[in-house]
Amino acid sequence: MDMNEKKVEEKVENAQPVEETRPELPDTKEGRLVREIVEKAPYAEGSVRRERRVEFRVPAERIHEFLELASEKFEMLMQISTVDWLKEKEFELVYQLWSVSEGIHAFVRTRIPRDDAKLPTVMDIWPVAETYEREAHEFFGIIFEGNPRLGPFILEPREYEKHPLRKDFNTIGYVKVIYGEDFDRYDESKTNYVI
Amino acid sequence: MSEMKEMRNENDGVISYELQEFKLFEPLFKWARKKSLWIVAFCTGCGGIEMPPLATARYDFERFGIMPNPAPRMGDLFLITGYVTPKTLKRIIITYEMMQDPKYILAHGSCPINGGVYWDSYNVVKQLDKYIPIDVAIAGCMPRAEAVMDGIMEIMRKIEDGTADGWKRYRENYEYYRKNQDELFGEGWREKDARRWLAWI
Amino acid sequence: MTNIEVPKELREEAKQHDMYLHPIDKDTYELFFGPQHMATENFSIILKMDGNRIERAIVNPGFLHRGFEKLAEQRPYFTNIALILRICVPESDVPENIYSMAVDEIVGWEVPERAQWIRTVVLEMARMSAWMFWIMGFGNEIGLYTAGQWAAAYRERFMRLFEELTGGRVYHIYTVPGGVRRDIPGDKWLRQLRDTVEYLKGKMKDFDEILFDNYIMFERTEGVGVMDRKFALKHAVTGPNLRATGVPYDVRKDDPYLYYPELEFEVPVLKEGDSLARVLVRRYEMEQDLYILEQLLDMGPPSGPYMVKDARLKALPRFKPPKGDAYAHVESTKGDFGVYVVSDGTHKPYRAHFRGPSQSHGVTVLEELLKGARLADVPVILKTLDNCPPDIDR
Amino acid sequence: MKMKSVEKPRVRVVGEEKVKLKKSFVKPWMGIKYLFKKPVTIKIPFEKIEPAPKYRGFHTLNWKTCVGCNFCGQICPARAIEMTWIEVDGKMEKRPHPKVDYGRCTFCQFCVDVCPTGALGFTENFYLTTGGLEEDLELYDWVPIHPDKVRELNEMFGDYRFPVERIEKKEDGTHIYHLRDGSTIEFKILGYGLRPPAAARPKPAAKPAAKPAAKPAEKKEAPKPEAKAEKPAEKPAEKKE
Repeated sequence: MDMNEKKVEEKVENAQPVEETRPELPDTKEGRLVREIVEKAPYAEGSVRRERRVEFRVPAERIHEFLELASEKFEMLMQISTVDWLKEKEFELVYQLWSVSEGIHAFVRTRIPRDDAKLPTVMDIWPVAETYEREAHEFFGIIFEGNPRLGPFILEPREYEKHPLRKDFNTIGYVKVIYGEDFDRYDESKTNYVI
Repeated sequence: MSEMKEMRNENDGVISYELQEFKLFEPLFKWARKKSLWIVAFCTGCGGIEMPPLATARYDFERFGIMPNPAPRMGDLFLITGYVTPKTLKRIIITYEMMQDPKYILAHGSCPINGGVYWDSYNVVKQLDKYIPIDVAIAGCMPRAEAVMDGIMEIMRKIEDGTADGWKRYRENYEYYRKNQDELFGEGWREKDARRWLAWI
Repeated sequence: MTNIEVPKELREEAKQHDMYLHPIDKDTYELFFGPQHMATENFSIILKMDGNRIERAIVNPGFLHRGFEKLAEQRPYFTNIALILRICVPESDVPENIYSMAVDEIVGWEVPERAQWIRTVVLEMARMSAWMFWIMGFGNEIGLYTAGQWAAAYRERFMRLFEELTGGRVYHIYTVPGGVRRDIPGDKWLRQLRDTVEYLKGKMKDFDEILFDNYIMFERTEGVGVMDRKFALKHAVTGPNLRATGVPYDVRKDDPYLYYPELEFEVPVLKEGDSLARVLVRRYEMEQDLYILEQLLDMGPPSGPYMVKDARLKALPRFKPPKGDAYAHVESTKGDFGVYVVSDGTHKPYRAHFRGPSQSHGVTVLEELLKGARLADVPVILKTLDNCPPDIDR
Repeated sequence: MKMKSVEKPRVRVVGEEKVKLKKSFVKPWMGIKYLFKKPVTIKIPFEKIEPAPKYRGFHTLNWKTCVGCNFCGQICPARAIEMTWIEVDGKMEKRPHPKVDYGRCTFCQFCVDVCPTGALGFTENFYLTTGGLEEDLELYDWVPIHPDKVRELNEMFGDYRFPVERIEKKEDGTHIYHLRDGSTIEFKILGYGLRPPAAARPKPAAKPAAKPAAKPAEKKEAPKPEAKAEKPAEKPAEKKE
């Protein structure tokens, strides 16, 4: 995973000159939009991925502030994707925003520590975030402060406590415990598989 | 499995399902059961998508007197149309127990037999026949509509033979099934969970 | 077997537990809608009723949860195609396509023209068959069974075409990263497709007559489940439901993919935002899809390979894309269907997160729209939102 | 993804004037004309429709050309395939053959796509209906048989049923496939996995190289879940080819 860290650093290095010397951003609608938002929110790093895809990196403590600002341009919150970087002991949350007026998709990335996973809710900006946050809470155990409905949603209480989408959740071990060792009806050692 | 067989031997001849007075009419009853299979309209997985073509003009299983019916009390045939999650299985068991005897189960596809593509999923029941008895299983993922029709024909044939005895097995080996269900859901799940859905429990 | 006497203390406890209370002395009561109900398809809503009006609705999904995202992390890239398409059963090509598009973007593959053409045709056919499925469900919910019978029969034509093209009836497992798995079976198949499109174009008039012009349909849907533009945007409503509130957002127009930039079609928009508007928008899109298929057939499949040429594809189970992530989305009949794939350079995806349109339609939007609705409107609202529970559960 | 630039707006937004309809009492009655049309129903026990050519049905396997490389087992999303060591007429097959579990299989046929020698194939057969008892469900787990035999059976019966009617299992691992035409295929399953099974090891004199490695390898395989256990196992297969 250290490779990945390097990559992140590289990206940050790429992004920083972009921030300081503005002309680095391409003079397209994406570039103009990123520039406009980064001017208002200097704590965020913005970059253009490709046509119709932009990317922001925001520190976790200012995520609500940033999303409130971004919601003027990006009307819709499509999804909150959580990535569990186990080796870095961090959760990466990617807020997928879509701008209907501009036709641009934005990734707003933020990282929070794995053992103290807390974030402010964005329900007040986009009410639909309630569902996404309930889901992220259920599968990863992230606590969104201010969301009243966190709890078992899709899963039943037994699985809910395990937060099954975390990387340290051992699926096959759990399956053997719950559904019995003989879940292989024709049980043989099947260890030589990719899956 | 061995436990099951022992139990069956113990109970042999103890429970009788046919009323002795009407024994003469038993072939007539079998014919009537065969020709009026009502399906409990409870689609439990991907296979539910093959139900509409079966029920409508193209395959039209109403030709055989089969009809989807929302009320489990009037149902004869329970189609397990695909994988079953524990959350659904609770409802399936309650619905199955609400159905009147005789009742039959047709399991679709790979998933109820041995887990299917979800063999390592934490939320899919692997072998359904541990929890409720299956009368007929059909292969496929998903089974084609023709294969489902074939399964229904097989059930009809079995009803005529008297070999569609899943409901008898469920009665005779109730302890076995109940034990497995309790192992999966935890003791007292009926009292805890099912009372939410069913006022009279 | 279920004759269990409820002890008194349990009844007391149930009374404290206000969600599952069944008081008889009050006017309000609880109603469990689903999962054993034809309209909900494995999806349950707890309705707090006041007479015939719904005071509050609580959505209870999760009957179809299989943990796709966990399973996708445990399987190699190509193998995942056989798995993730089960997320959206009525149009199983959509998850295949978005996943393939995302992986293509991570790898940086230029998908051959022919494969792009085939993918576009497959997506449009999937849309058509999903429309037919929707007509069937919707017709049945409002009591117009004839339209449903027809639609289910017409859908079989597309099923047959899919079967010949892909080898599968419902689950096609056809689009893979880098292209498609099989070539078009020949000119006969194209002719059959054109025949089907022509045939359905003729049938659209009959559908209009029996369903969309029908007085009963208007009465059942007009003014039911109204949402406005602002509400729709805040709740991330997409697809026909959004277009029925006056926002002309269509992924095929605003974030074009595959062959769509070369195609000509119309995006219908209505302002009312009620169930009727949603139905009419869908009806118009159906016509447009037939028109798109016709255009694609007029263009004809471009020549060339149908799969990208790459040495890495020789060892298919161990195919490793570079590190990176990508988001891809397409317009499905239900709305904007997206996926976010993260690759960490190994042969399995690090994370694949799906965004089903029903995640917003089926939970917050449904709960809001059901407030104050009548009980008989529940199936209408469910079907006009085109809620698909597996999207929510995954 | 290649993105083509859009020169002129090909996509138009249309509003009420085109989309709106007028409600009507009379028009629904036009559906009556369908009373006089031919029904689309397929009357199944009497009529039948053929599955499309190359419909993804049950597998076939040419035992002669199968090299036991386990590519099929690796690509399988359901882990339905396991390599099986088989003894036919008292002679052990040189390489293991895949055994397919239809309680797992999703009929994606990725296994057929990756098969390097084309030994694994598929037919259009898709009917397999059994009872729900444990012994009935054993039919769902088989080593596929030769495509020619399946085709012969299809021609004989004219339907697309599973070629095997009953699988008889004996204590010593002998499996007898009772095919639909009454003929039988008899073989003995010695063991599973990529390494030759312990019981059969004295027998294959053709493979002295694998002999010493076999025993420790088998023990090692169990704890190691992934790549490491695989690589040594794959290589001999490639060398053989």
